[in-house]
Amino acid sequence: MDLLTLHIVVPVLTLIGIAFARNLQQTRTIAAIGMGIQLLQSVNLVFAFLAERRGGNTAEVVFAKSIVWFESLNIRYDIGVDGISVAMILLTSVVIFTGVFASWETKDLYKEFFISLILLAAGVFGFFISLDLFLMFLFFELAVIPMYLLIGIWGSGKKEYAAMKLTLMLMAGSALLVVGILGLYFNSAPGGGQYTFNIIELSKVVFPIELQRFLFPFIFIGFGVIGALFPFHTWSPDGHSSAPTAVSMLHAGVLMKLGGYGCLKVAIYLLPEAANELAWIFLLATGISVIYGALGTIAQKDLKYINAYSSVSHCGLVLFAILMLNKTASNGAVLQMISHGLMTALFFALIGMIYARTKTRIITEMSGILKVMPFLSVCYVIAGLASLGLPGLSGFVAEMTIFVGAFQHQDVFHRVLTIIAVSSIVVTAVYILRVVGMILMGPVKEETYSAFSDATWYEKVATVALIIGIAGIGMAPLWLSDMILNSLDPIISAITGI
Amino acid sequence: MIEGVPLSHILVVSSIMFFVGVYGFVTRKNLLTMLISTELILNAVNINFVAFNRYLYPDKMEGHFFSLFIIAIAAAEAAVAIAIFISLYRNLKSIDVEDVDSLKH
Amino acid sequence: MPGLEHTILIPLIPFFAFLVIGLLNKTLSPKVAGMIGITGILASTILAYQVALGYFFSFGQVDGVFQKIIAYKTSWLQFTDSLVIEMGAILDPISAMMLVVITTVSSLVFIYSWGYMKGESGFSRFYAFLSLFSFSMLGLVLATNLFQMYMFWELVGVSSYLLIGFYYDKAAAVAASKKAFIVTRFADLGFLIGILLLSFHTGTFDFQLLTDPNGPAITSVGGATFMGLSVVSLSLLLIFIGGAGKSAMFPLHIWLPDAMEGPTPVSALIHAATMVVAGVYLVARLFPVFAFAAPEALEVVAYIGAFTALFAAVVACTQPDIKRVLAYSTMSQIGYMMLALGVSGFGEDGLGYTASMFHLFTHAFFKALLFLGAGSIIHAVHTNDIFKMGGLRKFMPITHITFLIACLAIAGIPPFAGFFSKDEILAAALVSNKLIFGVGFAVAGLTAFYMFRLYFMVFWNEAKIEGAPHESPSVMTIPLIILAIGSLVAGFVPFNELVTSNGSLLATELHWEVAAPSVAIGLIGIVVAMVMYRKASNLPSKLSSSLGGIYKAAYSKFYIDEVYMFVTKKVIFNLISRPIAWFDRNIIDAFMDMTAKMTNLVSEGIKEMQSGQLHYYAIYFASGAILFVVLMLWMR
Amino acid sequence: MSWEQFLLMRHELLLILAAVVVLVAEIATGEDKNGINHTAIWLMASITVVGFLPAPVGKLFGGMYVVDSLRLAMKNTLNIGLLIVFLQSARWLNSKENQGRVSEFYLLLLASVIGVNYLISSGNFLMFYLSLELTTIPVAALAAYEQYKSRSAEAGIKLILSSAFSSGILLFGLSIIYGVTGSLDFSLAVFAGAGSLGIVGFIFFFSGLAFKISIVPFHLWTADVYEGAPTNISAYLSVVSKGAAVFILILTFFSFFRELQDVWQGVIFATAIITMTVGNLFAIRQKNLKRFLAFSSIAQAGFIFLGVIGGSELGMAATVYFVLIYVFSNLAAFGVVNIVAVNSGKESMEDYNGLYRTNPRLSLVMMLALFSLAGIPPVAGFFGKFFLFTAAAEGGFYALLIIAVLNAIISLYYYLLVVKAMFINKSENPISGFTSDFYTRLSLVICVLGMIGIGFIGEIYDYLQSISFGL
Amino acid sequence: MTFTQIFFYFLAGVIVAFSVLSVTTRRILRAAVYLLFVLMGTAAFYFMVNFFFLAAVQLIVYIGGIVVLIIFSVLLTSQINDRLDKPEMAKVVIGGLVAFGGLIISALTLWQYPFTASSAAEGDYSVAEIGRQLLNYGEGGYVLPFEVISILLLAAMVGAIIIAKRIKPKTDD
Repeated sequence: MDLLTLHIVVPVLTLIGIAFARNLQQTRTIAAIGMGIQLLQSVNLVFAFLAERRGGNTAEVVFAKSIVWFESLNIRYDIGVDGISVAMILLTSVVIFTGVFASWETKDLYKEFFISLILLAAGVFGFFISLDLFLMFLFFELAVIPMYLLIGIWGSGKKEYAAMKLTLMLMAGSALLVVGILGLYFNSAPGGGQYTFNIIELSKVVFPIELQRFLFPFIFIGFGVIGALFPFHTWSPDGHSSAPTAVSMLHAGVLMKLGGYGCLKVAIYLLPEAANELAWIFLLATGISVIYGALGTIAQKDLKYINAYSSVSHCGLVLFAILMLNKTASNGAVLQMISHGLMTALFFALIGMIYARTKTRIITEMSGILKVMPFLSVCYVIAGLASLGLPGLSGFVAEMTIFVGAFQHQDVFHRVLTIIAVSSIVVTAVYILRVVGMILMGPVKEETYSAFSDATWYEKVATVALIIGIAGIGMAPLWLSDMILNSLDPIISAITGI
Repeated sequence: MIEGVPLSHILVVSSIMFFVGVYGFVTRKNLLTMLISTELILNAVNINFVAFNRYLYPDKMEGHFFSLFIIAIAAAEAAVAIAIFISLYRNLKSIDVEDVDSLKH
Repeated sequence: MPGLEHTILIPLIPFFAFLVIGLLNKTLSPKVAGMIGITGILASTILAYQVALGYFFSFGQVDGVFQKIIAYKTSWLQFTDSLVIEMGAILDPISAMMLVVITTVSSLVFIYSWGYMKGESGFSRFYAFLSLFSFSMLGLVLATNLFQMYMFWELVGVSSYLLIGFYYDKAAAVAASKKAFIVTRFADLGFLIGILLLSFHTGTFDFQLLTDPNGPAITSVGGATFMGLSVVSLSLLLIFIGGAGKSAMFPLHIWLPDAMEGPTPVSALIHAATMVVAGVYLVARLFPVFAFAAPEALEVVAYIGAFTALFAAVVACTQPDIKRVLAYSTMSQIGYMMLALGVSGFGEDGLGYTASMFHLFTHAFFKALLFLGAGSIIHAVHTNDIFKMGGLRKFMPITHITFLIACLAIAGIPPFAGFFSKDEILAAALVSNKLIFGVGFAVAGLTAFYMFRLYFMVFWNEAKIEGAPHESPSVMTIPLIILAIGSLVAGFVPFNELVTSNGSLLATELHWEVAAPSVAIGLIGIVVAMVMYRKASNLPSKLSSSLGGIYKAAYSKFYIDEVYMFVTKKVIFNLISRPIAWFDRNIIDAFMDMTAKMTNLVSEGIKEMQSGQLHYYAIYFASGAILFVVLMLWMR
Repeated sequence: MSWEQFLLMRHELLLILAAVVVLVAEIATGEDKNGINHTAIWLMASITVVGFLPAPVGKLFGGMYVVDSLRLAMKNTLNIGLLIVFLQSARWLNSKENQGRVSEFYLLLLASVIGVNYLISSGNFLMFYLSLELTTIPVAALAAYEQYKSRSAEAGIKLILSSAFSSGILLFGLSIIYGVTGSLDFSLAVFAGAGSLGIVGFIFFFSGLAFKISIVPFHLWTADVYEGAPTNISAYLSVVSKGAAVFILILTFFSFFRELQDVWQGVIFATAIITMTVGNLFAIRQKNLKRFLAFSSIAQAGFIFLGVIGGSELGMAATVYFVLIYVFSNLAAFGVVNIVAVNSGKESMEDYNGLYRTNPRLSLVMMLALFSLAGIPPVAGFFGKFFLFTAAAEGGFYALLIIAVLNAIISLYYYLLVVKAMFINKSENPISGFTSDFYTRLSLVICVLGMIGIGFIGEIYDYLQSISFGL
Repeated sequence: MTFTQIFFYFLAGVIVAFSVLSVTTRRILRAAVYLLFVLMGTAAFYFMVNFFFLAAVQLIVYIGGIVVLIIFSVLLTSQINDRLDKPEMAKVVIGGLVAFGGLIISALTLWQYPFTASSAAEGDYSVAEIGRQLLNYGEGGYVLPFEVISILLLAAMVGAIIIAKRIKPKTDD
């Protein structure tokens, strides 16, 4: 079996294994082992990919494979990866691996929990390896739907409302995608011949501009909804705040990235002319959402809301960068996806761990956590610093690449928007420091706090793995950036080729 | 073929009958009278078939046979319908259609 | 350049020290951690001296001109084909000079802290952060390009944040650290945008290319303008905002006094000697660009510097907190340096540049000395309030003497270090701008006054401390003595030969026409202070009440903090963030919910369609069919 | 008549035979009627299997009876549906109220499904009409089967009377069509010059057929009948009866009415939209699961029209494919509702609160079924719905497509409500855990296998497309 | 005007009049009787167009079967003198409008449609021929519908019986 299909097979086997598990211990062990293997093979995939590239394979995608599925519609099991997808797969592996550890103590319906969680991850893996739009769409929906149960059953607070809202809004996004995808499909053979869903083949088709104008909003908004595109982001705060820890991690860390990935590799890649024409509208929206999300964060009191709104801001930056339609900014967008994925997963993991002890997420009700839980607090500070773009951590690399890239436009419109977006770094600092100052620092709030234990071993595994990722990218970004840059060439030439 | 009577006149008669049936169906309260209205409707259709057959396609008997079968089916339908009416009557002691509205919304 | 790659170790050694202490926090005993930190910085110091001395005296000069030498370079992140972040080490007079300053002060502070921080619960954490800071600061000065500098710029900001907030269970410290970080971050925003703008138009981040008088930044970007300013001016102004933030120039200075909440060695190292002069260093680093392509920006620098010097000096005269007085004094002195840079020209007219760097150098010694001395005092009396001190000269002789030396140095009394550098600054100002010279001159007097106000209040006056404070341990006094020696001799370093704007020798002399009046006004200041504060008297309170509003305003730091507070709390939090949060919840989100509600409402509204009445079903049926007939006939 | 000709009609003949056997079995058995269950079920199972064996195609009775690969596929699809309904009925028929009338139940359903098979094979309007009535009248009797419940009788009345009314209108349309074309044979129609009268006839004909598919505004009987009738009968109506009507609609539209394409595309466009929307809007509010499924099936009918409207080969294949998937999905849902109702007498959504904790397997099946109906991967409903969308897009009906996808979201909402009840909500007194009978379990297993398998086995769709035809 | 014409229009009048009466009278029994007249009128019309067999079937099945069935049911379920309530005004209005609208549209289109009377020779409408066609399985034969309707009638019979038959649920004792 090939390297990529294994990325789906391993989660599925893990699912089956879990189904036969007898107790929590077995369940989580199987999950951890399965996702550990997944992580290892993702790392292996990265090396294999780099080796392939070094070996002179300059194909747009490598490890490609194509199996006929619905012959009459030319739907195929078309898989293959480029640098971007490899990076995203690695991100997903890390996050799901840590997610398993972050949910180590799930008590209620634990088997179902792990099954849903890993099913979600399987959907994401599938999405990233797909080259066929139909397949991609299938995995997209597959990744979204377990969210409903995960939030609804194991969530907290307004979980039912949040779960429903999240699912419906994301599904509404995917509904728009249907229109877009079918529009592409039925115009994929202008000179006669077979229609196709294959992205690579579609990228060779020149769609008439009227069609592009029509389809671009569908695809872009369709993916944008899950990427928290303003004003379709409101599922995110409620959803994230109600979801259980691992789900927030996976959702903010990975699932939201499907949006950016899709926008870049489908909307922009296949409809470059329309992207060029319509980018300004969405730039406006995303530019706003960057600063709007950041400012909105300041007023939040719940840790998860804070992180959710900051995710709106950070993910807004992803889409913003993508819409800048140049190589540097797009590179930054992908870096930001990865960086934000790791960072926000870390945040949510930590919030979950803190919540498990303090039983509150309201920042005004906590204080002096650093004293009683130094390990978790330090991790939180690191996450915070990564979020506010401290050099040496991944956030900086991504944001700077975006800003430099975005600034390559000479006109006032792009410049002004860029400056607005750049100014979010100050606001980010404000809210991060506000939280750090309020909950970690200060005097220890209550007597009971001193009874709190610091991180357990599984919590440490989760946080340390994420921090290694954040710091690793932050300190040595070049390999990653190079890997992404090379894969951006087709997309950029599609844009500039017009 | 009836000498001197154009087809359209017959059709108008059957149309009137048909829509009178429709009217009856939507206004009559007693289930049996509703059944009577459906018989009117079916009868109107029969006239149509027969008229078309005789006036336009007299060489074959398709319309004729259609009418024949419609009559048979009307009988079957009426039998089942009346059986159900009776069953309902046993339950409700009424065959007023307006009482048959426990299932709604 | 081959043979110099080890320069990169100068920052890296503290970094490794940081990593080791940080990661093994739990397992290392505090003493071991401290030793690791100290050893690390000492190793760096030795290397730094080796490199700096080597640079100045053996390989730095080619044909009498100091070269910019890239000691090490590796590419770190590629943005576009030309815009690449490289990590490296540049050696030129100012970076070599800064290496010396930073490592010297750092190692002294590291050693001093061994005594000062003894017994603190976060002892190893403290050394970890100090090491992190040293790494960042050294990386900053060695930066070969704007972006590298920006990165380390941020890192020093964070280390400063962590150190200010060292006593994290003290609310004031937490607030101060937050403030420091956010204010500088805000300034860095300008820096970043400036970088983006400059790099876009010049196509490079590289200092060598940027500052080359024949390079792209200076020659090719004349054309583009924005609001009457050339793009270069604009971007340099933006970059200067970053520098101003870090160097606590008005109006971005508000964080510095509060930053005194950190441990005193930290104040000495970061908020006096090294980090706060980063802004000066930044302007100096880009000086050729300023001088050739953006004279307007340079003028702004001069005025901001002058104003800050005056403003801070005035405020310093009224403050009761020993460290805050020193903090305002620092601001004032950095204003001096900025002023000097602002009035400077390039090459032959580059006296201001040299003077500024010279002052930076000397200031590092005496200001570090002042802070460490203050630390020693605070260590002994456990208060920051000078009105609660007095008569300490008997109890703390070493501290007293060294502190006096530092005061004399900062007051510009010959032959102490401050005299020489201040003299050059005033001379440079006199040549170029009389107004600025006047301000500088006044500040010189004020400086002498407030420093000696402090001195007399603390060491003379009458003792208000109960019990007998004792002199600090030798691990603390030895650094004081070393710095005192530095303050004495630093003035004799021939800066005009070593650090000049174009690298070649600058002819200078002692400008007695400037020096004499400035010494005089300094002496006047001292005398006034002596009269007022040597003994307890009601003179100061009389004076302050006669000055009325001005005194009150100065005492309240001219209400700048309040303005900021108003803007952040009232405007941003209450008028922007909250409304946004509200808007998001009640407008955008509500709209999404509204669609759901509307759907439900419609659903409820049409339920009578399913009335349960067979009659109506048939009516719907028949009318539907007829409607379609009509529709289709009509559409034909 | 030769052997081959019998072979052509094997579906119908075997079903008639089965009906006879059931009648004989009734006479042969004594008090315990459980044997009839076994007989009927295994007979039906064999017939279903035999239906899949390769067989000749052709026409009989001067074109009144047509059989080809596509029609065979349609018949097999619906026969599977009937088999599943049989499997799900056994437990219910064993209850003491129904013990006395077991064979009649099977007989009537068999009669109805004979009608279904003839309907699909009908080659002219006379056969069409007769088999349409044959599918409906026995079911109307069955709807009123539970004569001790007034709601059952009410369902029967609503079904038989509206059905009579609708077939009256359909016949009026047919008579006009006969008048303007001169033929009742599907293959001989000449619509050219039929003009406005042709349209009148067509619309009347369409509304009669739309009644069976539950197309708004001809759908109003649906929910009441589904709610009042025995669950199996509702299941049968919603799947087999509706499927048959869809099939014959698409067959006639694509052949006999192809010259009226403009007209029927307009009508389908409008009805598809209002059907989806109204079905969904009503479904949102429902508390009774049978009623809920009724409105859901109305909405599904609207989706089905997406496949019809393009008039293409792809559309026809997608429609048949969707109905095939729909058989499994909807019957799985009805199966769960049925077995729960039989065991606990509860069929409202609130009763399902916390069902997962007491009956996890049933809940999982229900969830899969609902996901399949909602079009969520990996279950087959996703593929079915996507291909319907594909068919609409192929014809360029993007406006319809957009409305359809928005409706899909609404439908997802209410399907999730049930999932929520079962998995998320907690209940004070949940339905206690029970063991289903063998046949029900078998039926649910078949449904689940179908729901999962059909999507992934691409050859099924490819085969359907290969035997489909467009305009 | 020929006699046939006069007879036809008289017939038409009778049919229409009794149709209307049958759906408006407030006595159920009368409604059934009026229906009887309508059906008889229709049968007469079948006679006029020479469809004797059909007319006979109409008389036997419809009048002899269905109407009798209805009348029995009426007697079973209501009192002879019962008068139906007046229908609701709303239904009368809406129903009337719908029916009238439908009538106008279909009658107009029917009226306007240029039917061309066939000049083809009349077929053989004899009972023998009808019987032959009913049992013919080739082109133009109706044996298949004949069989289908037999199943239908069987099913209807069974269905009617199981519903109308009063069953006693088995009691466990």
